[in-house]
Amino acid sequence: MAKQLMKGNEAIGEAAVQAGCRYFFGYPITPQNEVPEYMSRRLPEVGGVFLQAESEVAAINMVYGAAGAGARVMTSSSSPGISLKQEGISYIAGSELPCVIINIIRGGPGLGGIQPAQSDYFQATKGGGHGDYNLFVFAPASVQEMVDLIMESFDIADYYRNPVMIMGDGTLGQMMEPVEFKPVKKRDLPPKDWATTGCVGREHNIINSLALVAENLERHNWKLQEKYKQMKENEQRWELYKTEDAELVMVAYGTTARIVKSVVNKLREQGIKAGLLRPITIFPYPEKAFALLPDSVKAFLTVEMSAGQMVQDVRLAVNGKCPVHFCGRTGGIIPTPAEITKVAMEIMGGER
Amino acid sequence: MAKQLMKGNEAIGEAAVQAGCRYFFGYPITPQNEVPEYMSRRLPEVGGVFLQAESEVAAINMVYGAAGAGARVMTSSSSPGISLKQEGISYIAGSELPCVIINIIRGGPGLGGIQPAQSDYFQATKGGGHGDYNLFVFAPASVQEMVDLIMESFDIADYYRNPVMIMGDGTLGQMMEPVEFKPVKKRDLPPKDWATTGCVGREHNIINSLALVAENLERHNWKLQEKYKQMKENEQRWELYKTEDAELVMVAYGTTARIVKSVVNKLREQGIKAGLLRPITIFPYPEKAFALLPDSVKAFLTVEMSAGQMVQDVRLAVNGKCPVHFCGRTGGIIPTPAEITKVAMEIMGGER
Amino acid sequence: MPKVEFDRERCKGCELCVSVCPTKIILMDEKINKKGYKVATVHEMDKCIGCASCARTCPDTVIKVYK
Amino acid sequence: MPKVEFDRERCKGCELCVSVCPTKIILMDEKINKKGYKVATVHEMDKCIGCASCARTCPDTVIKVYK
Amino acid sequence: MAEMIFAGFGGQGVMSMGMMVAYAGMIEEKNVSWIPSYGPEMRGGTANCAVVVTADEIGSPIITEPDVVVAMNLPSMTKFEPMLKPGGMLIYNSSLIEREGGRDDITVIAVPANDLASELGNTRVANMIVMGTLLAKTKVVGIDSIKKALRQVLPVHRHDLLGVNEDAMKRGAEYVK
Amino acid sequence: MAEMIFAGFGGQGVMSMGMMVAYAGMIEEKNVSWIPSYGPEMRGGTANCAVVVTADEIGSPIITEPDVVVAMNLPSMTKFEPMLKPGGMLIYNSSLIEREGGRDDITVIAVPANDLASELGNTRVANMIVMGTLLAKTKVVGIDSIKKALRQVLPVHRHDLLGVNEDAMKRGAEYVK
Amino acid sequence: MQVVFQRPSALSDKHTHYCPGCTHGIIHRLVAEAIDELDVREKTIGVASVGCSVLAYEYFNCDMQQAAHGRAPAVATGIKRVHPDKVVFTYQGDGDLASIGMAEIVHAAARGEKITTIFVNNTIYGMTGGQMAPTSLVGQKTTTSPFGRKAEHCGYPIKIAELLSTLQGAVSVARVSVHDVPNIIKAKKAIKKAFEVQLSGAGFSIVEVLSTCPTNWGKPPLEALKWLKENMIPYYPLGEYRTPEEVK
Amino acid sequence: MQVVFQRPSALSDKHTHYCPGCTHGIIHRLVAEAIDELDVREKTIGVASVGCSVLAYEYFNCDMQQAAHGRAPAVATGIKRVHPDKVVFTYQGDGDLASIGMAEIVHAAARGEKITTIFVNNTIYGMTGGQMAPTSLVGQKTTTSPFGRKAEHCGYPIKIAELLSTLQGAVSVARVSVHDVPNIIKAKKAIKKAFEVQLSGAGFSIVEVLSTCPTNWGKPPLEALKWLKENMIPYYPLGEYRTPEEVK
Ligand SMILES: Cc1ncc(C[n+]2csc(CCOP(=O)(O)OP(=O)(O)O)c2C)c(N)n1
Ligand SMILES: Cc1ncc(C[n+]2csc(CCOP(=O)(O)OP(=O)(O)O)c2C)c(N)n1
Ligand code: SF4
Ligand code: SF4
Ligand code: SF4
Ligand code: SF4
Ligand code: SF4
Ligand code: SF4
Ligand SMILES: [Mg+2]
Ligand SMILES: [Mg+2]
Repeated sequence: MAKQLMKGNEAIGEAAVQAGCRYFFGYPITPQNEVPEYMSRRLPEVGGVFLQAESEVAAINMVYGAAGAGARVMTSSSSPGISLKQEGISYIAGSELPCVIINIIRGGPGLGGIQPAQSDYFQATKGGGHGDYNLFVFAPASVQEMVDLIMESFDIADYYRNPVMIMGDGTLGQMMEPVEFKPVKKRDLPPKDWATTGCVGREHNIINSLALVAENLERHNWKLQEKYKQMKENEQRWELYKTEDAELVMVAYGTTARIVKSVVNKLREQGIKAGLLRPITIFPYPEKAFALLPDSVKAFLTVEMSAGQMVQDVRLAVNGKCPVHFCGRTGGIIPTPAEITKVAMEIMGGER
Repeated sequence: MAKQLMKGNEAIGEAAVQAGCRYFFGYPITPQNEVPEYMSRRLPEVGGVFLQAESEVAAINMVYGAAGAGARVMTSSSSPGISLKQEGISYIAGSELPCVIINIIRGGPGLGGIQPAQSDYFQATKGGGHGDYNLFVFAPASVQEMVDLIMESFDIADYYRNPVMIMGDGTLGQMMEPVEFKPVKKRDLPPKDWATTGCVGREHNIINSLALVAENLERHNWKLQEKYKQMKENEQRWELYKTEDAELVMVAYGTTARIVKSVVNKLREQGIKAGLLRPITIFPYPEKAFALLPDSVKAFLTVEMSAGQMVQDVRLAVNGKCPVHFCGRTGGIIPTPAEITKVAMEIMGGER
Repeated sequence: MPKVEFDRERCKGCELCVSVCPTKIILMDEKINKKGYKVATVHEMDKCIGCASCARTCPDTVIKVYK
Repeated sequence: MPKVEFDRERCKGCELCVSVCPTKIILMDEKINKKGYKVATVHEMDKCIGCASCARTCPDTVIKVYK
Repeated sequence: MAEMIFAGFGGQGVMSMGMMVAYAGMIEEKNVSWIPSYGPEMRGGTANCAVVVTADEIGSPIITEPDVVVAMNLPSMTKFEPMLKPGGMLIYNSSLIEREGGRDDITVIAVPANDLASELGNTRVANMIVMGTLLAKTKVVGIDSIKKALRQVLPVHRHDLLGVNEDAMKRGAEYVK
Repeated sequence: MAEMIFAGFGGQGVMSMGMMVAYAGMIEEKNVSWIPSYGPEMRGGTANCAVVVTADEIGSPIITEPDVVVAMNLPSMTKFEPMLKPGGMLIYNSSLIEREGGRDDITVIAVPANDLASELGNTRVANMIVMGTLLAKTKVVGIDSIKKALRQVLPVHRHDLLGVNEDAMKRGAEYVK
Repeated sequence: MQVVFQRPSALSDKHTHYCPGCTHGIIHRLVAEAIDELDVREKTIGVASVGCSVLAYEYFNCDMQQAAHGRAPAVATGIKRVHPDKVVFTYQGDGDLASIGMAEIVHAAARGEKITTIFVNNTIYGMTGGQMAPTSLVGQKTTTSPFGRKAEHCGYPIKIAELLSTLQGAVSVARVSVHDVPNIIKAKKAIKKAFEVQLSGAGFSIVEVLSTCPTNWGKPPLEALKWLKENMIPYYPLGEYRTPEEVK
Repeated sequence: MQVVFQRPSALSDKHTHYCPGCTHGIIHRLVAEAIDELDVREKTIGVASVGCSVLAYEYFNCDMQQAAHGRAPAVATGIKRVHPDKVVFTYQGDGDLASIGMAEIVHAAARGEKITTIFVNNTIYGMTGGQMAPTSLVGQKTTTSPFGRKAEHCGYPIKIAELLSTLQGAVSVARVSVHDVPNIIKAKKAIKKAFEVQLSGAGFSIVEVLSTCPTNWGKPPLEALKWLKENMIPYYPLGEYRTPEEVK
């Protein structure tokens, strides 16, 4: 298929439809409104259902119901709305239901603002809801990558029976870039024989996260943990850019990573051997990538549109081997190449 | 005042009342129901108001309103209910409103179970809601300590204009122990001249977390971060137990810490130099305590009623200096002294 | 002849069936079941008219009615 | 004599006031204000009857009425 | 130091039994803790609580190897007898439990609590019968402290029941003399 | 590589101007990106978008030092002129902006867009006037590509407007010849 | 000899965890009977809510989902939109439906969602130990209204059937009781009819069933039935509030 | 010469961010006039909701709190319980109140919370760019009902005044419009009365105000007023639905 110029949010919708998503439940919130709007036009065309829920809480619980009924289903929101969905997300994870959740992050906390941010990293990766669970979380850096990852996400969700979150930011959602919808390699998926589809000729199926006997709940939890372990083993993804001889490795994801890429080139022009480690999955966190870095690395610099969240995962991965620095902007401000370059130069030049 | 035998949940209520809390908005959920029940009897006696909200979402927003109106106010819930409050908590933190939030944790994820757990650690300390914010989080280990910390919490909340969370687990909420209500040292508190009390003879006050201009929202965020930095500098609390010559430092908080304390003694009987580092604040995390540990320390063992959450903060604090091990039970199971002892022996005996 | 059958171990001794039996033939047995409840039982089965009032009222589907 | 005063910079050129003026004396000025809107204005002020219909309808409290 | 578990059907008064022991311990200025199981057995089913009474600081209030188990019904005995510390004591309600086999490294005491209570004309005091037995056999707390505790636990308008309760304890103690 | 910012009042058509340039770039098989500001200025106020068109891979789609700024009103010029790369180009709508002072290390082009549009009898094509100027002065994309882009951006039932739009571009180009 | 009454096949043979004499058990059976009579067990998907009936997923012998507290109507909506040809019902308590779940039930009704709701109103939070519900009667003592519910402090009990009847999409709304055999029979009819309405595709149907909570009311089961009859029915009048004819 | 009409003192002199001709501005002024006339500005605490009126906290010149989307009634409840002697109001849109905030408004009304709600019904989500609201009319095109709202798919628009009127605690319920001068005058009276009801301590009061959204309806301001009059009023009849007398 030819390339199309598409808004990130609309590309999300189209990618989902092409991946077989036929149900969308959502609630408007800036800066992701084009996702539900696109779905409201597009899903009827393919015999699917778009329903605007009365709230984010209702939306995520509709997703629970539809996913439990065996459908490919998606919801989308932005920061405050994702916070409201936390109970439902914990239920979906606990009941092992596959679905795709989009968070087009805006500045927080509270009502905050509507400019792009990455300050929901902790919420997405450490579990904003209660209990021990994890989402599978992708953090694309371009509209094209977002499309590719979403098309894969539905398979991943079904494969692991786990919710997949796509973490974008306002910029990714609002920007237009040319995109192509290429079919993705399909995984071997188990049949959804657990879904509530009517118990014709079989025992009744139950979708549930309750286990009143602690021993049973623990068993269930270890099973979930085992699944997360498998994800860590098999699904870590990242991009390494000019790290072969790097002395300073910058770590950044999403929109920020694109800015950092320009910074890497700028720094190299100035004789500083900089490289970029760009996590594509943020859960599972690409720890393996750190093991691939050369011995030349003297320091890390994490750049985020937050007050410092992913930097903790970088520190955990580096485990004290080098200093890990941080440079972040918050509240909807996108860090400029100039300021990042300055911080990087200070690190490489001075004692800092 | 003489000691009284009191259930943890009721002691929470009484401590709050004695600390000047006059408003409580909550919604029933096991295992914390005795908190609202106690408040419904007790608050009218002191001219306060108990109101059962229609939901946890409503409850936290009533807390927002009351806190914004200048009152000392508390809410209480357990894991799924706390998840529902995440948007509201982010608003409260963003609007810098003082209040006290109790989470008597039960097993998750989803509906999970009603047995004690510590699996909401990430949610409490890394921000379960959206945006960059932090709660001040206490993790008491006994009913008496819970009472003492709650009495202080209202002052801390007012001092920093920040929500304070008390993280307990089902055991702490349900158990009875003798308690004494001792007046706490009062802090010098600024007047609440920002509260919405009617604008007689002054400009109108506004309680708000919105800042549409990104520059303003960022400024606000750095201000919040500065506050969290101050908490880190001034408020870290912990208990060290037999760590002076310890080779194995076990790290545990809350109910688990009490079990680990017995384990320390058991291990010492068997010739293993074990000690306990018990965080009392989990945000700010007591990193300073790690600096106080002797050089004799060869390994850490984190024990939690979770699949491994605080262990990340331990790793961050240790920063690669020694191995950090983990031993956890989930879903409502309380780890037994015997199994912890076994893990500890393995660590100290073998290559593990 | 109508007849009722009680599944002893399901019974929780609530006595609702007792109250609705038009012939007043349901009694509570003094011996408790495994759950610890006294259970409902009928001694004069021949008086049963098979009206199923007891079964309709029983919250625990203890009672099966034959006619 | 009744009179109305327009706060030019508040006006958004919505023309609601124009539609309600019983004497039809409100017109839209071709010159835009700083916000980029054409603004409402009255030329034949002597025809104003001070009814305040315009002010009551104006969503932007642009208009002050004297009598 | 005494670590005790009280268990039985909901309604048999095991929770208040444990609570009274904890109160009494506090009256004797010991350190005490009481933890209910508030498990899935909430509706009907069984209930139990864990009580620690000790002169020392209480480490873990959670009991994994009790010194004493009081079992008021069969499921409770089945569940908790195996946990008893070697040399520990099992007191069971022989009115409802037929004991066959079981451990031999513990002291086992049978009390027909319901029968003795019926004899006293009040089946609801079966728990206080067992309380009497417990106090007679273990001395974790003194009988006077329990009597004081009773006065605190019972609301004032129920103090007319103090007598029957004390009688029941006496009967439970006598039975094992 | 061209990094451009288009800015003006909401309603002046700056967003679609940027979008058309991006489309045209794509038609020319260049890499392109378009980012709207979707800021607090949503209701009324000003709007702007950032467009990158380049033969190379796009690093950061966020523009901090534009090569070209198109300013349709005063607030836009005030905001974006200072960001221009030294040697960059400012095209401004002189019908609405009275420029006094400003940078001298940039190329400055004044187009009385509203006036020229009025002359053409359609004030709504002021943006296409400026588009003509832009294409004449920078060649970021070819005029033919823009014409194709127009056909894609405008819904079919609006294709009757193609003519006026093309005329407007011509006028804008001529004006600065 | 023939069996004239036995457990319906849509009810599993699991022993329920309900307290002795709790009418949740009766209502379960009535729902199962309706499913049996309409012969839709194999195409029914039920949604259990959070409340004493949380384990309903084990008791109903059809496909089941367990929903978060108050969200059963949203979950049911998700299911029904995926399987418009299936029968979808929710089983919810008064805390679940009338308190935390108010938005979800109103919107499911307003949307005319083609699902059936069994609403068990026992004027209290049974599961969590007897706290006040939005349906608790004025004066009723609960663990969070220890001095009796005061209207001045927390308003008047909400009449769900009446409230939902203002919505055009709620095509079938009835209130019934299970305090005696004749009413049990009527309740069964109403429940069956609600399912029939769903099968007809007309819209949302709900049956509010007045129920007891002997445990938290502190009353023996029989007295509880009496209390229901004497106190609840006068405030919550029984009857059909909306029927499909009416809306056509 | 005397000033006979000017900006009320309860309105700050900030320029609003509303679109040209949006009637939010009129409604703001009416609320401020009522506050002025009752002379309660210094004892009034307003709650701004999330919607186009989110910045109301800058426009009303009294103490203000900004509430999370839909939760204004809960926030107002928190305030009122702390300051029972103050005047507390919420200002909410139809997405805010009738969609996400349904539970909070119903419960505030049911509790008879002594607050006043100004409910601005413009049948659309203005702030977020024109999505369907629960109050969007059947057939109405919005960005999420691009082919027009279909009742079969998402039900019938919710009539909030009628719905809340079933609650005993909602002592004063009215629906008004601001599409012409006579109606603006009536709307003002209703708003003032709602505040008076609050001052009397009788219970919850709400005024539903039919309002326009020229931008998202895609209509010039004047046409928008006409559309309101011709399409909204027939479905949303104006009038007093409950008055304090009635409830006594
Ligand atoms: C989000 C959330 N809040 C609260 C609870 C606790 N909870 C469980 S059941 C229940 C109330 C149930 O009452 P009702 O719906 O009336 O059902 P009943 O038990 O009376 O049948 C509550 C509040 C929960 N599980 N989840
Ligand atoms: C939790 C949450 N969900 C969604 C939003 C996005 N949002 C902002 S305003 C709005 C709708 C406003 O519509 P309405 O209440 O009708 O007000 P109007 O703008 O029409 O005046 C929405 C959905 C939000 N800010 N927070
Ligand atoms: S069937 Fe009728 S007569 Fe027979 S036992 Fe039951 S209620 Fe009594
Ligand atoms: S109604 Fe059922 S459970 Fe109750 S006593 Fe009778 S048989 Fe037993
Ligand atoms: S006051 Fe009346 S007459 Fe005068 S301008 Fe206004 S509307 Fe026209
Ligand atoms: S109504 Fe007000 S804003 Fe609109 S044109 Fe008239 S003066 Fe200007
Ligand atoms: S607590 Fe009440 S509602 Fe729940 S099972 Fe027991 S009697 Fe029934
Ligand atoms: S979007 Fe609509 S409601 Fe919002 S300010 Fe503009 S016209 Fe008014
Ligand atoms: Mg109930
Ligand atoms: Mg609206």
